[in-house]
Parts: sequence; C-alpha cells; structure tokens
Amino acid sequence: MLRYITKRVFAMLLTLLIIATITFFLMKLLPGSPFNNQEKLSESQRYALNEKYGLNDPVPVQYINYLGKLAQGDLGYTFQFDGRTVNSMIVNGMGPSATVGFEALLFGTLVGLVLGIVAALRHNSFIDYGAMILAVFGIAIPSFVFAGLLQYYVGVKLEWLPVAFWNGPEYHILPAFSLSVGVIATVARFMRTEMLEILGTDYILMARSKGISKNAVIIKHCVRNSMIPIITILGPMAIALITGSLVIENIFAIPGIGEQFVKSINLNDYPVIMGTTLFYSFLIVVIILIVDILYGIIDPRIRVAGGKS
Amino acid sequence: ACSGGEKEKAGDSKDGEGTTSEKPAEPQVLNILDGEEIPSMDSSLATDAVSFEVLNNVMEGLYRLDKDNKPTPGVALSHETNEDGTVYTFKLNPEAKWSDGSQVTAKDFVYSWRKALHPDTLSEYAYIMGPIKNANAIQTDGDPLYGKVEELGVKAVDDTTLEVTLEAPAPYFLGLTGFATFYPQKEEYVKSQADKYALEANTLLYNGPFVLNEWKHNEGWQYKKNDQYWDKENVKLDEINVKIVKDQATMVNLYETGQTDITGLSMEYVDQYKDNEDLYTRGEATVFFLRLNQKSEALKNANIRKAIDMAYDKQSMVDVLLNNGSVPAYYLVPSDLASSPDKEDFRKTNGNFGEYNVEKAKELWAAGLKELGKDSVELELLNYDSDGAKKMGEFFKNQLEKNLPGIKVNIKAQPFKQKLELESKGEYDFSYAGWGPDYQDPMTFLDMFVTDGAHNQMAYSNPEYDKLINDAKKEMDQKKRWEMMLEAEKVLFEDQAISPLYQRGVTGLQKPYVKGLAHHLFGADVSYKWAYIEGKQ
Amino acid sequence: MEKLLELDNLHVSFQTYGGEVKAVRGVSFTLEKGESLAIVGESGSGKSVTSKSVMRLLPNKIGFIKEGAIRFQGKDLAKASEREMEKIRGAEISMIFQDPMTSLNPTMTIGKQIMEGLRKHQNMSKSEAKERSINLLKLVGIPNPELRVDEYPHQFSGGMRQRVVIAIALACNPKVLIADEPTTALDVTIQAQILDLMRDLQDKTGTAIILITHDLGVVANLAQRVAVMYGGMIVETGTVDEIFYKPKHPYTWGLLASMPKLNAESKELLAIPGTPPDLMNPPKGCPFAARCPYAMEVCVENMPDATDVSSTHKAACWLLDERAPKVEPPEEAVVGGAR
Amino acid sequence: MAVVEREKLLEVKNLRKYFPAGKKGVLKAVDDVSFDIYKGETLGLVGESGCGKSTTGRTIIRLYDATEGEVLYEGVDVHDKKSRSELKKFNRKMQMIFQDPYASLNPRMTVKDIIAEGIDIHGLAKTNKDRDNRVYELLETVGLNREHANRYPHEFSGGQRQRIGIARALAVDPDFIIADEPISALDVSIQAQVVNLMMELQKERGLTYLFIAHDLSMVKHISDRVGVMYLGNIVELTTSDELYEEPLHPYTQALLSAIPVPDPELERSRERIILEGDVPSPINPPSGCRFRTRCPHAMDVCAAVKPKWQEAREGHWVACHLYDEEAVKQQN
Amino acid sequence: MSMSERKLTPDLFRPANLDSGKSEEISKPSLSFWQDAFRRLRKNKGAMIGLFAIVFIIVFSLIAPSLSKYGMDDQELMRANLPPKIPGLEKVGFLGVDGVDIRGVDQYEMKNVPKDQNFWFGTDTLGRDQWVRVWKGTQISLYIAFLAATIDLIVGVAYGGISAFYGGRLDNVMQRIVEVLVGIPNLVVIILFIIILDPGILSITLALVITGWIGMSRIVRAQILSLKSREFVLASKTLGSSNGRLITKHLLPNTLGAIIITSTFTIPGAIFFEAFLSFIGLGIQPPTASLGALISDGFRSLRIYPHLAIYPASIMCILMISFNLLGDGLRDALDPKMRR
Ligand SMILES: Nc1ncnc2c1ncn2[C@@H]1O[C@H](COP(=O)(O)OP(=O)(O)OP(=O)(O)O)[C@@H](O)[C@H]1O
Ligand SMILES: Nc1ncnc2c1ncn2[C@@H]1O[C@H](COP(=O)(O)OP(=O)(O)OP(=O)(O)O)[C@@H](O)[C@H]1O
Ligand SMILES: [Mg+2]
Ligand SMILES: [Mg+2]
Repeated sequence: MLRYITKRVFAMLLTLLIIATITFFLMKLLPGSPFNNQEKLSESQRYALNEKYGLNDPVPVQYINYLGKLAQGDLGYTFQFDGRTVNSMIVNGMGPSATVGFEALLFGTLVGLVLGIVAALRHNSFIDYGAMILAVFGIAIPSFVFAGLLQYYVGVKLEWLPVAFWNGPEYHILPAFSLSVGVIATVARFMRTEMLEILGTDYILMARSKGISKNAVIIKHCVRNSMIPIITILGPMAIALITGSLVIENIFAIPGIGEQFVKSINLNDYPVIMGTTLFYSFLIVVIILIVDILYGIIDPRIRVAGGKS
Repeated sequence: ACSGGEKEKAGDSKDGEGTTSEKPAEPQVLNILDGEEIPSMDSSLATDAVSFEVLNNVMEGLYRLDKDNKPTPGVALSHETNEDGTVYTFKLNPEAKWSDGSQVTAKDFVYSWRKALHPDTLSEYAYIMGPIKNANAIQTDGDPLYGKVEELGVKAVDDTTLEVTLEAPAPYFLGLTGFATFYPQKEEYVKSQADKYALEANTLLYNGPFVLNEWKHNEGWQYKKNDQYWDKENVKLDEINVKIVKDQATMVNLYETGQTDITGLSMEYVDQYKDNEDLYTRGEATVFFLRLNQKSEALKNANIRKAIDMAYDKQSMVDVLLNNGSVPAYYLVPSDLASSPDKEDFRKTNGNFGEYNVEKAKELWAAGLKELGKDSVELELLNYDSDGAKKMGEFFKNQLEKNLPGIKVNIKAQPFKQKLELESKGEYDFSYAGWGPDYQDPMTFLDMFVTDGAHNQMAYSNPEYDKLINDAKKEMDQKKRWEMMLEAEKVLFEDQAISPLYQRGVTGLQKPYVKGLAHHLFGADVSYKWAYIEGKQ
Repeated sequence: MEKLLELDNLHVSFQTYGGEVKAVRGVSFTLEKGESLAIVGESGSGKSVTSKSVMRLLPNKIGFIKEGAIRFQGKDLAKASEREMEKIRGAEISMIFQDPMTSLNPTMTIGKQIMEGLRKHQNMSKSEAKERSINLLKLVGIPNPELRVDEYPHQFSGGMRQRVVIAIALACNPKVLIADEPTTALDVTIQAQILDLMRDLQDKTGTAIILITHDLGVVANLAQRVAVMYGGMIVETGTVDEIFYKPKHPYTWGLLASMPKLNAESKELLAIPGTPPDLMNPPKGCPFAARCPYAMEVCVENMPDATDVSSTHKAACWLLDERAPKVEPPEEAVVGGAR
Repeated sequence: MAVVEREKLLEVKNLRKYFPAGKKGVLKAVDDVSFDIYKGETLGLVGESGCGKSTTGRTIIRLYDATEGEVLYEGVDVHDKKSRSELKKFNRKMQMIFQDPYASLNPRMTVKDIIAEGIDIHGLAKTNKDRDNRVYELLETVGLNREHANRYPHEFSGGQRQRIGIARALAVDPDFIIADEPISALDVSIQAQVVNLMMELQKERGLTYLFIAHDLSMVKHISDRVGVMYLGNIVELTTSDELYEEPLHPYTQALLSAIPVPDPELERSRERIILEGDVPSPINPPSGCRFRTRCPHAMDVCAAVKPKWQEAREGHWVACHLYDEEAVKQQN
Repeated sequence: MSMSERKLTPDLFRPANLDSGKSEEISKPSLSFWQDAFRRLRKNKGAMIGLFAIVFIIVFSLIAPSLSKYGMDDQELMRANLPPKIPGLEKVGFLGVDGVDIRGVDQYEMKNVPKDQNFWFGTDTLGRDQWVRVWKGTQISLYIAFLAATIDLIVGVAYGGISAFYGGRLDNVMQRIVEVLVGIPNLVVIILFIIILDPGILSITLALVITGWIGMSRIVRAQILSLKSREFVLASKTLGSSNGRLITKHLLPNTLGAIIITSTFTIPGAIFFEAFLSFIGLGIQPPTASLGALISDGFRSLRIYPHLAIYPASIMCILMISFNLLGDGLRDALDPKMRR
C-alpha cells in the first residue's frame, strides 16, 4: 500500500509539473501582458513593470524562473492588488469556498444517498417518482436560480436567514444549500440506479435470509456496494464545490476563491491564474488519489486488480 | 442638463451648511456596498475608482472637493498664486494631523509627489502631475531630467508652507490637489513599513476624516471616524460599513432588508422601483461613444462614419435599454463638467452635433458606399462582455443593419483587458468605449484624439485638431484657451471621428435617512465627510 | 412427532414480460422435528423456488406465492409480515443458497458476514461473535480460520465459499435448515464432513433439514424421506428406502437409472430423453408424459392425483391406477439389483 | 499399455501459478504440476476444493499467465506470444466449460447470442438461419428447448444455465475441452445426458477432455485416466480403473472411501477413512509432503523431503514416500 | 379422484403416441437483445411519455417560430418588455396571458401596442417576440444536448473503456492525461478559445470535446474495471473474442445503465455550459439565444418580468424530465432482469 501511494505521489508530481508547464505556455498564448493595456501607463513605465515581473525575459527563462519559485512554494505576486502574494490570496479565498463547498458536499451527499435509497426501495412507487422528479429539477435548474429564489424567499420575504455576507454559521446555510441541490440530485439518481442493481443480487437474498432487518441489509450490504460510482462522481463534484462557485459566491457575497479566479482571468493576472490553476490541479490529483484508494477500500476486488498492475 | 440630479440636490441643500457641529442623537452608522476589493491603498499607486473613493475618505490633499465639486480647504488653509498663475504657495493647517498624532507637514507632500513621479514607483497616474514643472520631463525616458525627482517644481518652504511651480497656468490645478496622487505620505512611516506599506488597515497612516478600522480582503472594510482629524467637528458619521457585493439581485435584497442604505440599480430593476420614493438618478461626467477605427477601409470614409452616427436611435436606446438617467450624447465633452471663465457650461456653448435621421443616414451611406465602390460592408463591433454592453451591441447591430442597406455587423465581445488590448492594437472596426474625466476641464476629453495620442487608438489624425489642442495647452489666456477647445470639438465632429452614444447617469436606491453625501464628477465618486443619518428611528 | 413445517398446495409464479411462469404448482409436504427431507428432481423443476418461498425471498414484485400455505409451527408464513419473517429467517429457518459464488457480499469480509446473523439473533458481542465465526469456519473445514475470517470472498475458492455459506446458515442453530445443493462444489471428503456436521446438528438440536441435491448418494447418506419433483410438482414422496428400492414413478426410475455405477461396465449412461416442460405453458396432464416411455393417452390430458402406495409413500402417476397396464421398473433403476 | 503409444495433445510441464496474497506473501495455487494429455482421451482431475484444479485449467487455457513452467499444445507453447489469427485458431481448438454457471453468462445477452458467440467469432455460420439452426441443435444436444433461445440467463435454473455454458463451448467444434465441474449443478438425468453427450462427441470427433469434477463416480465413468490433486500438487495419476481398484496415495484412498453411494442401506453400513487435522493453506503449505499433516501414514521423512513424482507401477504415477523404497528404507 | 374420474374411459389407458415435435413450438418471437429492449421500452409508459414529449418539443421547436409573424431579431424598443398575451385566452385568468403585468397594468394599452400585435410569450428588453426566441432557443439547446450526448458517448465511453480494458500502463497514462485535462480549469481554456476562435457552434463543440466527456469516461472506466474480470468475460475470451467484441458485446451492454444515467446529467450540464459560454461571449452569437442563455438572462428580471424566465425554464424542465424518464426507461429496458 505504501509503495503504491509513493508511486502515485510521484505520478502526481509529474502531473502537476505537466499542468504547470501547459498553463504556463497557455498564459503566454494569451495576448498581451497585464500592463500593455493599462490605459494610462507610459511606455517606459510599462517596460519597467514588465522588467520588474520578469516579463521581458525570453519565455524559456521565465519558465525556468517560474518553476524555480514554484519548487519553493512561491507562487509570486498578483498584479491586481499592490504587494499581495498569490499564496495569501489563495489561502484567504480558499477558506470560505472550501467551507461552503464542503458543507454542500456533505449535506448533498447525505440527502442524496437517502433519497436514492428510498427511491430504490420503493421502486416504481410514487415515492420513487417523486424523489426522481425532485432530482431532475435539481439537475435541470441551475444553482443560481435556486440561490436567487432562496435568497429572495427565505432571506427577504421570510427573513429567516441572512440574505448574504459571511459572518457566521447561519450565513452558510443558504449558499451551501443552493450548491447542494445539484449534489443531491446527482447522488440520488446514481444511488438509485446502483441500488436497484445491487438489490437484485444473490448476496442480498443471502443477507436477508440471515434475518437481518431490511434497513441493516441496505446499510451494510447495498450502500457500500453502490458506492463505487458514487465515489467516482463525488470526486469531481468535490473539486468543483470546494474550489468555489463564481455564481454562488457572487450571489451571497462570499469572499471566495471562485470569484477571484474568474476575475484574474479577465484581468490577465497570470500569477493568480497559474497559482490558482496549480492549486486546483493539486486538489484534483489528491482527490483522484483519494478516490482510487477509496475504490480499493470499498471493493476488495479492485484492490487485487490494482495491486497487480 | 443632468436630468435626475435635481431631486437629490434639493435634498442636500435643505440641510445645507446649516447643520452644526452638534451631534445628532441617533447612531451615525452608514451601511453601504461596493463592487470590488480595494486594489491599492497607496495613494501614489492607486488607479481605480474603489481605491480613489476609499483614499478620498481616509486621506486628504491640500484641497478637497465639496458637494458642488468646488475645492475647499483640506490640509491647506489657504493659498496664493503669482500673477500668471504658475506658482502656488499653500499655507498648511498646523492642526492637520496624521492618525498617529503627528503633524502633516509640507515635507510629506514633497515626499509623496516625488515618490509618485519616480520611475521606480511605476505609478500609472503619475502623468496627472503633468501641469507641475518638470513633471513630464522626469517621467520621460531619455530626457535629461528623467528620474530626477528633485527637479520637480515643488518645495517645502517650511513645515506649513508648500510652494508649487507649474509649467503653464492650469485653472483646474486646485481641484487636482484633491486627487489621490497628490495626497501626502509620511516618509518616515512609509519607509518603516517597507513593502508592507498600505497592504493592511494597520500598515498605513491616515489624515482624512475617517480611518480604515478593519479591512477584510474581498469581503469588505469598515471606516471609523478619525479623531485626529482637524475638522472632526464636521464629521458626523461614526462608522461606515462597506461590504463587497457583485450581484445586482443581492444588492436589492440587501437594500430591502435594510442591510444596506444605498444600492445602485441596473436597468432591469429600475422598472421595478420606478415608483419607489427611494429611487434616485444622478448624472455623471462619463461619456460613452463608438470609436470608429480609420484603419478600417470603410470607416476611413467620412460619409460612412456620418451615416453610422445618424442611423441609430439614441433617445430610445437611453430610455429603454439604459433606463438609468443617462442622456443621449451628441458630443464629446459632457455637460456640467466645466465652465468657461465666463461661467458658461462648455456644452451650452457648443451645443449638439448630429441627430438621429434615418433618411439622411441612408443618403450618406449610399454616397459613402459609392465612394468606396462597394455595395456592402462588413464591420466588426468590439464590445465589452458585460450584460448591458451586450444588449447594447445587439441593438446597434439591429439598428445599423435595419437602417443601412448592405452593412453587416459582427459583434465581438471580449473580457475587459482583452478588449483594451485589441483596441490599443487597433484590431477592430468600431468599438464601444467610454471615458471619464481625470480633472475638471474639457481637455481631459479633448486631448485623447491628437494624432498618435495614447488613447486615440483609432488612427484619427487631423493636423488642425492637433494644433488647436497643443496650442490650448500652452495658452496663458484662459478665454482663448477655452475658445480653442470649443473649436477642437467642432473639428472632431466635422470629421465625425467618433459616434457619441450617451452621457452616463446612474440610478439607485437610497434610504431617505441618509443625508449629506457629496458626489463628485471626477476622481473619487463620493465623500462621506459631510454625510449623516437623520430620521432612521 | 411434531410437525414443524407444512407446505399445503403451494403455487408460486413469476410474472415476466413473456407471461406467467408457473414455477411451483401445488407442492405439499410436511417436515417434522429432527427429520431430514431430501428433494431431488430435474433442474428447473422448482426446488429452489419452493425453498425460497418458504423463506419468503422471492424476487420482489416478480415472483409471488399465488396460492397455498406455508405453515411453520402453525403460523402461515405465506401471510406473515416482513417483520415477522425477519425474526424467523436465520434464527428459526435458515437457508444455504445454491450459488455460493454470488451469495457472498464481495465487499464484506467473511467474518463479518457470519457474525451478522449471530449478533442479530443471539445478541452476541463482537468478540464472541468473531470467536464463534472462527469456530464455525473451522467446523466447515476452512484452514487457518483465524486469518481467513478477515478475508474477502474473492480470495476463497468455490468450495470454500460454499462452506462459508454453510457456516452462515448453521450459525444460529436453526430449527429448519434448507440446504439448496450445499455440497455440489465440494469434494467428497469435505462433503462427507459437511454431511456429518449436518447430521450432528440434527442429533444435537433436532434441526429439521430440507436437503436439495442432485447427488443421490448424498440423499442416501443423509435423508430419511425423499420428495421427487418434476415440472413444478412433487411426483413421488416416500422414505429413502421406498424411493430407492421401490420407486413407483417413471421419472424416479429414470433418475435412478441414469446414475453411473462405480462398478458398472457399460460405457453409456441411461438418460431420460427429451426436455422438461416449459413452465410458461405447462402441459395440462402429467408433466412427465412427454418424456415418459410408458405414457398413456390419459397422461396427456389429465393430471394424475397423488396415490398412496403405503402410509409414507405417495406417487402421482396414472400407472398406479387400476385400469392401467402393469409395468415393472427397468432393471437399471433397481438399486438393490446392483448390490 | 496402449496409452503410451498415443500422441500427446497437451503437455503440462512444471506449471506453477502463484497469486499475490496481500501482505502475507504468495498463494501457491498450483505448484509444480506436470502431466500429459493424449489425443482423444479424457483426463479426470479430482481433489479437494481449493486445491488448484480450476487454476490449473484456467492457466492451461491462458486465462491466467503461468508463473512458471510451460503448457505445450500440439508441441506449441500456449503461453508464447501469438499473432491474432494464431490465437483465434488456438481458441477454437481449446475450450472451457466454467464452474460457475451463472457468473459465466452475460446477463444482457439472450441464450441464443451467448451460444452463437463462438459461431460468430469464428464465422462458422453463413446465414442467420444457419446460425439459428446451429444454436437450436446445440440447445437440443444439451437438453434444452429451442424455445429457450430467446430468454436470458437469469430466467434459468442452475442446471439449465450450466447446459447453456456447455452448448457455448461446443459451438466452435473444439478439439480439446477443459470442463471445470461441468455437471455439478445438474440433476442426475441431465448429468447422464451431458456425460453421454460428451462421450459421444469424443467418439465422433475425437475430442479430448480435461474433466474437473468432484463426483468421483462420474469421473471414473468418463475418464480414461485420473489425476488426483492435493494443495497445488498432483499426488497420483493413473488410469481410472487402476485408481479405483488400487489407489496408492493415502489421500486418494481417503477420497475414494468417502464417495457416497446412492444406496441407503450401503450408506448406513459403510466405513470411511476419516481424515484428521486441518486442511493446510496454500499460502503457507506444509514442508515436504503437503498431505503429511492429515496423513494416517505420515513418517518423519514426509516433513523433510518432498516426495518424488515416480511411476510406482507401470502407468501409475504417485508422489508418496510410502512407495519410494529409498525413503522407506531411510525411515527404518 | 372425483370429478375427472367419470370422464376417464379405459381406452385412455393405452400407450400414447406422442409427437415429440409438439412441445418445440417457439412461443416467443425470435428477437435480438436490442429488439427485445425496444419492445420493453415500448411497454414502459414513463419512457414513452418522455419520448413523446421530446419528439413533440423537437417538432414544435421547428414549427413554432413560423407561427409568429415576427422574426428572431425584430427589435422595437417601443414595445419592450410586454407581458404575454394570447387573444382568446385573455379571459382565462390563471393562465396570465392577458397582457397585464405583475403590477396589474395592461402594458399593451400603456405602450399603445396596436390591437393586432400580440405576443404569446411576451417580448424582451429589445422588444423582440419571446415566442420565436424561446423556440429557436429550444432548437439550439436540443442541438447542444445531442452534441454533448454524442461526444459523451463516443469520446467518453471509448476513452474510459479503453483505459480500463487495457489497464496497466496504458490506463495509467490515460488517467494522468485526464488528470491534466481536469487540472487545467475550463475557464482558462475557454478564454483562449475566445481569443483564437470565432464564437459559435464550432467553439462550443470544441469546448465540449475538450472536457465534456471526462465524467463519462471515469464512470465507464470504473464499471469496466469491475466487469472485466467477471466470468462471462473470461468465457468469451476463451472463445477467442477480439477485444473489440469483448467491449461491444459484453462490457458495454453491462455498462449501459450507468452510461445512460450519466448522459442524463451530461445533457443539462452541457445546456448550461453553453449558456455560460454565451454569457462570456463564446456561445451562440446574438441575436440567437439558447434556452440556457434565455433563462440566465431572464432570471435577472424574474420579479418584474417573470415571463422572460418562466417560459424557457418550463420548456427546459419538461425537456429534462422527459430525458430522464426516457433514460430510466432505457436503462430498465436494457436490463433483462427488470422485465415485469
Ligand atoms: N426470477 C425468475 N423469473 C422467471 N422465471 C424464474 C425465475 N426464477 C426461477 N424461474 C423459473 O422457475 C423454474 C424453477 O426454478 P428453480 O430455480 O426452482 O429450479 P431448481 O429446481 O432449483 O433447479 P436446479 O436444480 O437447476 O437449481 C425454472 O423453470 C425457472 O426458469
Ligand atoms: N484470482 C485469485 N486470486 C487469488 N487467489 C486465488 C484466485 N483464484 C483462486 N485462488 C486461490 O487459489 C487456490 C486454488 O483455487 P482453485 O479455484 O483453483 O481451486 P479448485 O481446486 O478449483 O477448488 P474448487 O473445487 O472449490 O473449485 C485457492 O486457495 C484459492 O483461494
Ligand atoms: Mg435450484
Ligand atoms: Mg474450481
């Protein structure tokens, strides 16, 4: 296991290097430098600015310098805000984004699982149809619509929860819930499908023949065996959620990373784009690794297959 | 005229100067929203509206703009000018203090101005110091004075006397001293903070009516009344809470739940609050126009340019699409920005150029096409990628294609920076652009279009125009200077160099208990110095 | 003796797109305490379905008990609620499924799967249950049970999995053990051990066993009574001796005849020609008629009733009717003859 | 004996197949097994469950890669790299009937398509009709109805499923079939049908079988020679008659004594050799002779030395120190 | 032995001549798996309703625009933001198609709209007929849906399938590539597209091609990984199945359930992805607008001009529910065990 993980970590680093390289050169493909179009800069100032950020060097030199700094964990300075480091921006923005994302993921997964299980158990009943229609709405209606409606009805009309801002636990509820709708829907549907498959297998009959209650059979036998596809979809969803959603952050005025990232793209803030990209990538490869390890934990058969290769 | 402005002005004048230093009984807390994080709190480096606004309320220059955009004393008590108006001697108020209690001295100004001009500072707005003696030379690479900031025409005679020498008389100079780049900075403190200076609320010194008490990046900030401020008796607000909110619906919802006292409104929401008492509309001095790039073969043709200008309905556009107090523009220099030495508004003298006239547009178009020897023209409209701009783009496209036979308009919407990039490279046919004043003078608009000017960006060139502008800049006689500027605008429109769209207005909601806000036409948008809360409870 | 389980005219059907599959058509038998009943018969004749019906584990909504009663200690299981069934399953009646490869949850260790029933029905603590599972594994002949309890099914061979399944079924000392081909995947030495084990259990706790198997040797070894099924019905029942030495139904004859004899010379086994009936459209008459060498016209149209041969021996065949010609079983079908 | 002169179809030489077994090392499922199969014969393979019979079969047919050793089919190493067409040819010659009847049938294929798969792969039917007819024929050969052709595996009983598997293997007219417990799920009359069928096919087409089973009477019936496996090794190999009459290895003796007889009275009175002790694990097999832990005749030498694979009598191979004169001498 | 006995005559007890062929009639038509699946699908009410709704929306989206006398881009600012009005149905209050806006003002009267001008779905901010725009938008969104599904099915399934099937090093390499693809945020790639490509169908297609299929490929991979060591796959291997055959006949059919369910996610995902692209200027070019773009646009004025969001959103929901019903039906139809 340890060897496997070491190997994977190595592969991860390689992946990150490749991503760093690709983004770096993609950035170079983007036209202009961040200063070439700042309206009021003089020619010489522009040159000096480019010089200051090393943008006048030949691209390969810039690349080497970038990697050098990267190796020390230094992602450079943003061009948008005077003197702020990309590291501090990511750290600041990541907190709220990850919090809301994680809450949404947790809540969404739990509710989704329950909904999916219930629907599967009552296959072709009204509960099933109801749960699935709910799920379809969750998928068909984008999260900003939910966010907007929730904000208006729960925040403005009922005044149950704060409309926006980021001041304490009660401020998390609406954004996390809006984000979780998609998760609920997705998880519920996958869970239902998978459960139906599993419920028809012999080992479920076997488990039932032991006289174990239906609920226990479901929890101990079905759920775990249904988890493989759920884990598979949860991985990317986790990334999408944790790295922040531009719309939700905007709607609820959450100082998150999603908004920052989009803005940095619009403003050609290369260090932030690259830094955030790399940070995202890092999260992604870590989550993929976790998912792969979870596969093995959940399904021992995959463990054997993985061990061989 | 500024259509929506009256209502608010009326409200303002009611309380006028009459309110005395006695403190109103209710809590003086203002809650507002802003759209962006503060990019810079270093006054030499600030370049954007948010930074300017915050700096304006926590810092103070020699003068500060009042509610009517007139300079009122700030750190300076008074000033004197020499005869030809090229040397200003400012007497500083010895009561003006930094937030650490030390006095704001003339040296602080000298330091800060020199810092802004120094090439290593890389201040984007350094050019605004242009009127001061040697400022341009110091900034120009290759000039013998390049980088020699000591040669700048500014001198600290003593702690409370500052002497400024200008290249040529600039009637707007006094107003400029309220601009962020001209704020003082205390050298000792700045050096002690090194590269942390102005990064956080507690790494800079304030000398304005407020201090930044808290600054949560990307989330918001909080002003507190500055108890070291020399004029603190006139500052009534104790606290201003600013939150960053980007979504329009959220702003409105926050307004409805009373969590913000002011919010802007986008077009969709104006209709919804049309009959609401809190609705305000205010004119601005920003003008939007279509750049007509003469690198494009078709747009080189004056008839084509004129035809385009006449072919769309600016009035409907402003009424229906913008719906926010903007007025159609048939000019470049906005109304209510600057007045002649005879106190006559620039706009009033020069009047409108052009009109909406489909028939005439068609004729001109036909003529233009004939001259070009073509029967159809395909043009690319470079656009911002914001929602409103996109609507606007669709409208132009539709109007032009409907009214000018043979034109085909392709819209290219680009993120802000990319759009600027394409513009500066001249890779477009016509583009949707806007310009706001940097100082209170028509020149801030007019010198944009001199041949090869940095902001020309559309290959417009007319020697007559260039001459008028250059001469006006050197002209000592204010009246003549004014005439020249009037003439220059006429030339510009004879050539139909641009097709003006509208002078922007803003609409929003403001709680009736918020009083005494001062809005400005250039530099910072608002001053809270005189604002207060009355009648909330 | 005490009647433990009684099936009365059980009909089980499956609803498929193609139509109703009448898998079990009127099966009745009784099972007494400590008794072992073997069910033999054609594959597809409804043995597994009958046993699953007793456990009420027919596939939801597809398979259903159409008619008849399953009385367990006087209580009709056909009408019992799911709750009641949960108490009975595993503790009172337990079952060894036919297909051990797929009967074990691939993501759960063997140990946990055995412990489940113990913890539910016997309220054992975790460690007790684990200890008992190790014992059970040892009992069914799994080497290194201490290590293997923590392994997963895919790490076991087919036979070992089957033994695990047996261990699970035996775990709670049930009153009735339904063993659906429990030893098919086992070699004879292990099979013998398992059979001994089952017999021991029976002696000690009076467990009644329903043994479904194809191996008549196993039947001869363990069973006291035998039911022969064909086409969804029981065609003959009787004590082992009656069935082996005095079979009355031509299908039973066919079965006995087709066994290879260790000491026989012939190279050809005697098989029953033809194919079993389609249970979607079962024949009106005797299900075996189409393959029966002695079939009469009456067999095709009319269902024979169970005729008593002795107090313990019944067969459903028209040949037993006094009007029918007398037929002797073929030589190969006489077990005694081989002796 | 005539056997000797016959042509070897398959030679298995020192075949080993190890599985990784987690932290605990390797599981030696098949450990140094050698035997030959002659053209047209049936070699039975018996042994207790988990002793590596299926693994041997699967390794022969390349479902597993051998850890060591070679499998020669008509002189060609099966495990060599092969071109696509060679492989295909090879696959047509060698077929397998799987132990688990259900898992080996694709739940989303009709029985017809399952059976016809080989026909399709090797292009054995020209028209659809031809294909259908072949499928019907095969169905009937294995004792199923042609009506079953359009159903799905889950609609069948265990035995019926197994027959589908047999029909599938037969569809490509193979020369050599590895039958991994092909009849254990069948009822006796169908077993008889299948066995008859297999033997008939053998007679007609000269098929060769490796017949893996537990049912010793059936193995005896069908096989020419029988190999007995114990814990990854073959311990005895000889003609079936000889094996049943004079088993040499103690394990074989125990095995034969345990066969249940379908005669209640005989069953009640029969004596069996009961094997004591635990079945050892293939992860940690005992040293020397692997059967020694349960062997009633175990000697000291059994723990020390691995018994030689020797021809104790003509055509009767056994691996047991009891028949190794040197070893016995040493013991005394 | 009571009822039947009477009819039994002794001559019945004669050995019978049985026609062995009789029992071999084929009771079920000979159908392939796919035909069979189709038959099952037809019996599934939900799926058929879904299918019908989809077909109806497709057909109607083609016809509907021509039912209005306005074109896609007929702007007229003087009639901007009119609420819906359907002559004849004005009296039916709850339908809300009487030209009265949410504040109870008859906008048609207020804006002096000629009596013969009625807008069934109202008009947008530029005074364009929303009916035409919604249905044209539906066309586009449907196109995107099918495009996305196709890419998903072709690229995603192939990629995941190959990766899992061949396993080992290839799998490793392919999964690293996916990681890299996932690792580079979409937005960066898309901004590049804006600069390099002309916006439109081509760039949408490319954007989808680059990342749209990754989710699918991971699902397929996971499924195939667990399927490929199943016994029936081994059985087919011993028959000499080519890898292609193993994949298409054994692995994919058993993965189809998951594939279909995944597609029902990809489709709405793609539709809103397109809306997002339109939003940043890379999608379908104005004046054409997709459903997604109409919804996100209209949603902003939900409280004042609800008709702008409600109509496209309703069609979107109907479409999605239909896709899901059909998807579920397909999944069940493809699983022979599900037959009832
Ligand atoms: N889920 C099902 N759907 C439709 N038919 C079924 C189902 N399960 C079983 N059957 C049918 O019911 C009949 C009886 O099957 P059952 O499994 O009881 O046979 P069996 O006697 O146990 O056979 P074997 O000895 O081969 O296991 C068979 O014809 C089978 O086709
Ligand atoms: N894929 C595998 N991975 C790990 N171990 C395996 C695997 N397949 C089989 N084994 C192990 O190899 C040994 C031999 O297994 P095999 O299936 O060959 O036995 P068998 O003789 O066929 O038994 P049975 O008669 O029960 O089918 C067993 O201990 C089993 O646990
Ligand atoms: Mg069965
Ligand atoms: Mg085996």
